[in-house]
Amino acid sequence: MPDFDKNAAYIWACYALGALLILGTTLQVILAARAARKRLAQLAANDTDGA
Amino acid sequence: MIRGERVLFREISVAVRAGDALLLRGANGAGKTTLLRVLAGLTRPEAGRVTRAAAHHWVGHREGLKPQETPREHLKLWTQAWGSGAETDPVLTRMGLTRPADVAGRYLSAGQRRRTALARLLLEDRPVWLLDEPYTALDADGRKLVDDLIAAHRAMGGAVIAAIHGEAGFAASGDLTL
Amino acid sequence: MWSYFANPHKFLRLSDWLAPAFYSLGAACIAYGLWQGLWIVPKDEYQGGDIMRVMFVHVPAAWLAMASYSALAIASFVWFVWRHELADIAAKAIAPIGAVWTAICLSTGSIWGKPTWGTWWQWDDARMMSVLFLFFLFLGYMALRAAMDTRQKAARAGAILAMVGAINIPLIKFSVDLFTSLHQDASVITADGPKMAAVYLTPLLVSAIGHSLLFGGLVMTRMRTEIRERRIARLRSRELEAF
Amino acid sequence: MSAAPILAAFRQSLGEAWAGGAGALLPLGFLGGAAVLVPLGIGSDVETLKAVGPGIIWVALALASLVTLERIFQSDAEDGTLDLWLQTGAPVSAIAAAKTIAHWLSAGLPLALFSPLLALMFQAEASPDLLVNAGLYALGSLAFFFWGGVGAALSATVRRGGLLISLIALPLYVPTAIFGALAMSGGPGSAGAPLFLAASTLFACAVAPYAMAAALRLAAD
Repeated sequence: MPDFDKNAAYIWACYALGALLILGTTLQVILAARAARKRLAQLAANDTDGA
Repeated sequence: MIRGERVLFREISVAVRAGDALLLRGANGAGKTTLLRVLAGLTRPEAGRVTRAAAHHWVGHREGLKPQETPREHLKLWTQAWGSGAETDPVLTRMGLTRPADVAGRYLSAGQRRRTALARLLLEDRPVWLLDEPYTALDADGRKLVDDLIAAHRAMGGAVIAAIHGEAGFAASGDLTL
Repeated sequence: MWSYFANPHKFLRLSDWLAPAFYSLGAACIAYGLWQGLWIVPKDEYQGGDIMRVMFVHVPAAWLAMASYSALAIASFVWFVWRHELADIAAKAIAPIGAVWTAICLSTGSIWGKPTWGTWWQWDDARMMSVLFLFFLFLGYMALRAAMDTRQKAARAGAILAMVGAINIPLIKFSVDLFTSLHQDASVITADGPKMAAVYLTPLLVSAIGHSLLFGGLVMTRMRTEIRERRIARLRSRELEAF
Repeated sequence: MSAAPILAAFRQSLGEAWAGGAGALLPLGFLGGAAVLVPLGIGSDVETLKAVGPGIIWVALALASLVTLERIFQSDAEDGTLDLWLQTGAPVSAIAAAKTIAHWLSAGLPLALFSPLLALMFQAEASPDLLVNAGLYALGSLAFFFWGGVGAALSATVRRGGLLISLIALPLYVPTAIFGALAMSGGPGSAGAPLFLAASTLFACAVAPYAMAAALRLAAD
């Protein structure tokens, strides 16, 4: 771990916050993408059953 | 025409000539109102276009009467807005609105509000009338009045396109079922 | 050219490999920027010591906050003029992601401000103020879209608002600059511009590229999701009509 | 094309704004009420009140515009009047502008004219400057009404659209608020501020009607 001067807490807070927001967003986006893909696949399967 | 994800209708062509009365028919939600709004230029069709050779009157299912407006004020306002210079008193008499002429819209009955909206048809002579459920809330007298207005309008060479759910009191020259 | 990109199928095929590429390249760039920023780069005594290391998150976020609103405005304009559905899908996908980076910019700026200015919020800093109003524009855009009952209406209302916002941004920026210039020249964050030493500039640029790539990847994934959501909605309504 | 539909829309909106007999009294009461709360909240120190007074009046004007604008296009969309205005053949932007100006005349302008009295309550010295300030308030509030009108037109079909209008309009109010407050500060740089205020109001008058027109067509669609 690098050693910072008196403002270490602020620096880590910034990086932690940035990481948290970016990773959280990425996670949400990927989960939503997966859910949509699954639902579409399901619907498409039902569709061909009915046809 | 697409509403939300629903395709209401495609490839419809509507044309009316002088003296015609076209009835739009169809179940609730079939798109009668939407088609009328497309014809009036209020709703933009997804594809296609409307060619209007003549001016039109619009009476939708919402009357366009403000709660604080009296029938007399309403007719005055639209005479002014359209620059038609029509006299409002004869129109009020014709529509049976003499008594409530100075009563604010919020105190009028639904039928009186509808009569006020229909009264706009007489303020200016326009060849095409677009009517969305003109009989709504009207008593037998009122329905007769609508039929008379339409008959007179057609006799003078006007055309009517109306969405009517039940029986129409006039002989239509054409039906369009959606 | 537009009609090529406006085709959702082509977009799906293109983004199928492009989005993962953006993710991996972006992650690599951000990792390099982090490593340089936290371990390698020497601290700058003129910039308040180690605290200036915050710039490797803050500055890319600020750049993306502005770039994402521009992208939103351009997508809205393209949709408004040519009505390509994909442009609307892009606008819808950009807004929340742009808002996230704007929030990162605001919060890191605020944390940077505490040790340098002694306050969490500096009303006299034009950049912070402008970014704050940008954030509000994003929020308004998303709230308006959410309030509309069909996707066509959401698209039209959103496009109108995004364009109104875009033509107002120069005026907002100018007024905020005027407001702050009269109080004091408080901008400690002078980390921009080529006057910076190359030791800082290179990692900063790499970080900014990394954030942009990640942003691009996320937008593409969200667009793919939205395309699928719209297909789902279409299939659902077709099923409903079959009843 | 004639100006008749535009004049009629203006007249109808004036009537609507004054309906119920309250007219300008309602927003005036709102402005007074909001402003009077401030000294209760921050104390009655003369110097403090003198410093915040002009700003409080700007905030009250912005709030008053948002409160009055909530219904101007929404009621038209609900009762079908909007459909009629869209079919008059007159430019929709002109009709939207006429309606906005009518509401400004019955809510914004009276507030601005009333502002010297409030300024006195906020310990300002009685001087002709207060009248100049009233003019600046009038000018700035016109921009508030136009930008607020864009928000109102966009949320015309949204239930509980009032909150949405505020969120949409807030960033658009920024230049007016800054130039307006600056023009009254008397500090450095305040000399050019009235011109900037006028320019930003002009910009609002030029741009907002087109956005309102597009939004109103959407509301009727």
